[in-house]
Amino acid sequence: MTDLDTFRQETRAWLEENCPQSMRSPMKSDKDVCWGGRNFKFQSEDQRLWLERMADKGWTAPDWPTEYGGGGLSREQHKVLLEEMARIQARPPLNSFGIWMIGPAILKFGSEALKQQHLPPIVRGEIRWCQGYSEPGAGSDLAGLQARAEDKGDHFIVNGQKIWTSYADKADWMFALVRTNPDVKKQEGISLVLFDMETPGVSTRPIKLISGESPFCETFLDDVRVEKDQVVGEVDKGWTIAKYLLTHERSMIGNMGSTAAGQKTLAELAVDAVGLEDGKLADPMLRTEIASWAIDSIGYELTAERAKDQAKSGQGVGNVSAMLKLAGTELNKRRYELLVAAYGSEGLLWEGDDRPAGALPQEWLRTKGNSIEGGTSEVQLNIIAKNILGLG
Amino acid sequence: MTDLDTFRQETRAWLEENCPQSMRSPMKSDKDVCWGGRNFKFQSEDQRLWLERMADKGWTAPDWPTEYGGGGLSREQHKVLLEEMARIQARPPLNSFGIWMIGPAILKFGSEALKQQHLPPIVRGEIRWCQGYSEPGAGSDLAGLQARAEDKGDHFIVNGQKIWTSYADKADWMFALVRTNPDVKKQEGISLVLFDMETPGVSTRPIKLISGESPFCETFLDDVRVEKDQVVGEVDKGWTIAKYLLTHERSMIGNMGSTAAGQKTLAELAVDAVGLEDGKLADPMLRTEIASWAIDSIGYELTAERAKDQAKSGQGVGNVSAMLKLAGTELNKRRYELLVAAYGSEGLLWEGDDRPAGALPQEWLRTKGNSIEGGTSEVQLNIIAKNILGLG
Amino acid sequence: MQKLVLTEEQQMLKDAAQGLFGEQAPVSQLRKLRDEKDPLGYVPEFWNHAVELGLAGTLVPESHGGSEFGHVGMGQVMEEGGRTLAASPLFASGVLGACALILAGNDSQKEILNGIADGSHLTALAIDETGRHQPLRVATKAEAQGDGFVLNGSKTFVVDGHIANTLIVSARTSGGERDESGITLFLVDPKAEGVTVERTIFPDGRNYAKVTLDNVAVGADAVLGEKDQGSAPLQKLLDIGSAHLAAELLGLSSEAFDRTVAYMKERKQFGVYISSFQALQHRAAHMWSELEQVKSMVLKAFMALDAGDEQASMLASAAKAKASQVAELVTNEGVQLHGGMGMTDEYDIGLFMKRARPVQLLLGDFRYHADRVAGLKGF
Amino acid sequence: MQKLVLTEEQQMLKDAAQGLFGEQAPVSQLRKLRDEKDPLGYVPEFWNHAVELGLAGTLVPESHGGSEFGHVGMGQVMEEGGRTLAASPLFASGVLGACALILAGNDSQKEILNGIADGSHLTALAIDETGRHQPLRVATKAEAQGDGFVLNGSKTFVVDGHIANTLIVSARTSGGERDESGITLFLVDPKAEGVTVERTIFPDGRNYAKVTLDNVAVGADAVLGEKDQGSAPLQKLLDIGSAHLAAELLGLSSEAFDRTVAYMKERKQFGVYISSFQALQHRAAHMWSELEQVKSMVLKAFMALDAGDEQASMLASAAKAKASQVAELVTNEGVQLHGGMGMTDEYDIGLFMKRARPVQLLLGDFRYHADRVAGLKGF
Repeated sequence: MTDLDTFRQETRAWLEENCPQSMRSPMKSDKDVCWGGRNFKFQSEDQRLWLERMADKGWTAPDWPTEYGGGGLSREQHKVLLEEMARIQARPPLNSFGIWMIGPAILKFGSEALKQQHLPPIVRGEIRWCQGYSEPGAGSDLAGLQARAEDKGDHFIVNGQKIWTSYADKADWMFALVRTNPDVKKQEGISLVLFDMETPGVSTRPIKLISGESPFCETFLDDVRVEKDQVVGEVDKGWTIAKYLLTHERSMIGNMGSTAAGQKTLAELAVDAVGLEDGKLADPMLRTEIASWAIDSIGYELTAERAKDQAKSGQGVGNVSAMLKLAGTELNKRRYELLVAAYGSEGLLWEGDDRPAGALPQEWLRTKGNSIEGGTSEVQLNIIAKNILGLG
Repeated sequence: MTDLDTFRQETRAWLEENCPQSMRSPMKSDKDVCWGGRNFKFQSEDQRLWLERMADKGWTAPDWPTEYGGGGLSREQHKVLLEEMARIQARPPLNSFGIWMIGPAILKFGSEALKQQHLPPIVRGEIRWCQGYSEPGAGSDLAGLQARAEDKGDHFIVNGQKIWTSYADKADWMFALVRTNPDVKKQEGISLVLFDMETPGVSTRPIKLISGESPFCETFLDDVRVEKDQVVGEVDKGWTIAKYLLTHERSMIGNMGSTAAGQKTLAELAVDAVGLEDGKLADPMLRTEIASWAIDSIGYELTAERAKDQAKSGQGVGNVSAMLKLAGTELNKRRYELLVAAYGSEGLLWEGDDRPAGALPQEWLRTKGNSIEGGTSEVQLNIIAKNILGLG
Repeated sequence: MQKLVLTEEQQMLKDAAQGLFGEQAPVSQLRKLRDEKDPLGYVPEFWNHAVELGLAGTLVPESHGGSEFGHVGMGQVMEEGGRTLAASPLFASGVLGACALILAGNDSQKEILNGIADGSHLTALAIDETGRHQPLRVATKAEAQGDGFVLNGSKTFVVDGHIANTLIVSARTSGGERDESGITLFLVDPKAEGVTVERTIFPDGRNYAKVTLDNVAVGADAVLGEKDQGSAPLQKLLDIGSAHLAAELLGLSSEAFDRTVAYMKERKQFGVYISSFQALQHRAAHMWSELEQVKSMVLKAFMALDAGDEQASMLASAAKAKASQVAELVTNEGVQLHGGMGMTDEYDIGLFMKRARPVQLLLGDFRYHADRVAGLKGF
Repeated sequence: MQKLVLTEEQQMLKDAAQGLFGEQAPVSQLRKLRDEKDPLGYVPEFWNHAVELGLAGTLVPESHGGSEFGHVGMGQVMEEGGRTLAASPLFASGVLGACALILAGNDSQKEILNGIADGSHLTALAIDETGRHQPLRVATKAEAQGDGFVLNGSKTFVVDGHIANTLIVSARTSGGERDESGITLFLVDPKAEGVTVERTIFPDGRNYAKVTLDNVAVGADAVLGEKDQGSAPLQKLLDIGSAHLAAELLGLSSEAFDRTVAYMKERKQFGVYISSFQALQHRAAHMWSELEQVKSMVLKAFMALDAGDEQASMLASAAKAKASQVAELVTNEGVQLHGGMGMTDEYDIGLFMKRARPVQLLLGDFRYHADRVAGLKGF
């Protein structure tokens, strides 16, 4: 028996013993998600237990080093863990921008002190993070950001405004891009800083979206004190880290092109809504469009897979995250337009518990942001044209 | 009876008497077109007679003033003439870039002497003209043309190269844009000049197209002498006339979006090729695309009609020729792609007399030029964005 | 052939409508109705102004108090209403109700037209039974009982159903579920026993209802037109409705486009106005070109309807198809080109998208009408 | 699951093929064959080189002189051949002929594989009878006569038909014109009495033939596979063929795209390189993105075919559909972005468009395969 087989056996046994039964089914709604943080209200004791047990093993961040509370797993072991969790339909113990975004950045660019300070609470789900990148005046032109950090010796005083901060009203700490030097080329005077949302001068206001939901906030920074030891990497060199994080974010959003396991495919939903005639979707025009979508969707999923496989094989395909973000989000938008077409007016019912298509109208509207957030489709096309094709 | 009714009666009677029977059927191929000119070989005595009789009445250019050989007809009379000709399926007596292009420009911008010299031979089909605009280095950037006209006192000496001159190898005279002043803004040093193709130093070379045909030529101008009295309008002011002519040309090419009277529609041809099942085109996917095309085609034809009606009503819609050129040519390209799809391999047969789709492969390839000649689709989009929408 | 331009009178009506909607029913009015979940779903003061201007009776014969001004005229009103997303009973009563009665009503039924023209009587057309428009798919049954009928079934997506004084209901008096013949139109009082009207909420904040008919007894005089022969007038009515919805889509698309172009000229990125980006310019130019096609098609459809042209059905379907397609394009591009701002409820651009989809779906989307155009053209 | 990357051996074969096509069969070779109306339609010296390199036997079992290297490997060769528009019997014999015999041949018939592998025996698949690919639409009849059959009918769009030593013909031995069962595959000697093979000229300058069968007598040993049961192996063969044509389309599209991008970087207009125009940049970026999807789909289809995956048919159809769609996009954009130069025969870019359409149509275009994907996915 190989080491990996042993690891699988042990993991299976541990999960069997430690994953509460109620955590072994797909999440039913956003409410079932565990985000952790100071003010988080657990839905159930099981949810709390499951987080605690996984965090104790470092398996909320399975591939982080054990010295910072992570699981210290190899790539292969990590895969085994995910497979074994999927086997029993175990829910993710923790959703966290700390684990997805700022953690990896601190690991790669942060000082030892920052790692010691921030990584363990992230792993344990004690501190919930939010991202302060975009500003009202700087959307696609992220490097044009204006939030100003004035050097006051041992600290900065930050003034400015951030927008599109996911759940800023619920987060404990923010990682934010600020301008520490206004006198150089715009990319060269940016720093990535960390601060507690309870710092005086930080306030947030939720933004209501066209879908009616408010997952994002505006955040106002008025004379906010940020200690100098809370700069990730070097002062003025934050743009490199920002680009690293953006690529990361792109891949996450780009994943939207995929139909998640267990989710019904567009075609299946359309068959539910429209029905079959002689084995074919009853509306031939809609069938044409859905077939075309299905083909593109196969292409997208295989390309995402190929990109991963190529990266693993060391055959770098370069800047593919831009392409996957572009293709995935456009595909997701088409998917929802086609769903609206398939369900017709029944798919537009805005309220009510027994809607045939559930929250489709809200979801449909939400997808419109996919090609804007994390770099617009236009920005991705620019990146492909310039960085990959050398057009300019 | 109104004057117009009288005119109609007289016209009908005259046509009845003077239009040879063999000229009263649709043209079967390009060979039936009468282009006139010094070296033109009439297909038949009827063809010659028909041109001569129409030219005698000035009806080859019905709305030109009689003093230059034109018909002197009012807009309403002109329409009646066309209707009466259509009634008996009379063929156009003359196809002529002289009548379509340079004639109107001379009428609008030329000196009295130029009108006297050039318009009557155009009306009579004695002189065939070609257009010298584009150059190998200046495609969309027409104003960037390099053909140089050096001032030699009473004449210019022209050196340069023209491309995409339709039938230059068969034409008698050329109207060409040349640079008379290289030291000013590029649009301000251009003149429109006329010269005989038999002038020493003029030579032509047909360009073979992807369709295998050669309707265009390259024209080489080596020390070609052009008299100063052969400048249309003022020296260095040719760009205004060029723009006038381009708008004119755009409208002509844009017309391609229409299905000519008597021509089978795309849908009818597709039904011929693919067949019906339960009254619907047998391939539902193709049917979807053809329905979409048919709808766009209705939109295009109605928009062309509306633009004309608005112009007549004095409700100018401005720069619509760019939009019609864009929409019409893109529609024509789609039409031919769909025809190829409908006929399948039988539609790609390159040679032979009994091809089910005739010269479809050549026609299909020829349409690819529609969105390039007379200003590319990209140029039309630029024009709409800048001139109509004020984007810049 | 009639020229594809507005007459002076039509242009005057368009200008008047533009003034009315701009002043009395701006986009902020719809927003308020939506936010407050206004039970009526429109502002009576505005409706009174519209009625005073004669808009409700634009299609109603002069003998019944209307101006009989024709579809081209009414279409201008619909288009201008689309520009401000104005909520009112104009379409349900002034277009569908008026034309249903004109097409199929007997003299006594036509008395309702007077109420439509003076704004006091509201109607609603209850035909769809599933989420997708299929006017021949009628499962609602009307069984003979005595001199009259008993109706059973349910209808959905009934525009202004919950405020209507009269429901116009399609029901099957014979034939199978998708047969063309056997459909009969009925005038039903929503207050009659067995009728339930439930308002449903849609993304556009406008009025649609579910109507349930549970053993609803109606008299013989409730039949609108001939028994079993309702399909023909209904189809004509749907042609008319489709053309007017196309006009509304044209108006809302044009406004969404204008706002987007204006935004491009004021929004800076990378130190320049985004209107200077050629890729965006070309997309805007394409949209403008598409809108021009819609404009021509909508106008022609109305002229054909007014002239009783045999091509009217085909032209109405073509106009609705194209208007739907272009509305989807323009509202999607509108949000995208507004960037993050486009995603906020604060900006109006999203409201145009949320209005566009229901109108696209109402009386058949692009696919429905493209299929119909193909059918009418014999392929 | 197998990784979506080439093995070292597959990459080596790809590199070797690239070298061979680049040196021995550049685009100028196809141009020459076309201009001279070469009766053979390919250059024997080049074919000999390809055979020496083992390309003809890539799919042939080792026992018959091939390398049995699989579809992924052969697909790399097809893709590289697409880049230079190389004309050769590789597809008709090395792919279709070889796989038809492997799938359905008896031991004696499989002897032909040796000739395929050593390049001496050429085959052609004669199945289509109309301009559009409908493999079940078989009107050609094979009637029993003695021990054998008599064939009557005609076939069109037969790749390399006029140079084949053996024709593989589908004919109906029972059932109606579109029935799935009742189709039988036959090996027919083109020199047999009653067989007429007429070469037809296509825009791509490649070899297609019309084949007429007029009372052609064949023996029982001419049946390839089981009588009446030809559909199943034929469909498998068509899956394989479709995947390889998708690879060729990928190659030609990639090359057309590369040439277009290169042209954008060298062509100046308005004093700047046209590569600086954002509208063109975005179109190029979109095409690149589309080509990446095609690349993944083609590779996956081959892997599925090699693995005998049950999804192989669906993946092959999806790949052919997408590759066809993208080839149409890229070749059209290629000509457009070359401007007037793109319209001249002198420039190569037009040749890619002229090759693309026949390959798109061959064994079914986008519509055919999109319909099939939908069918296989149950909608």
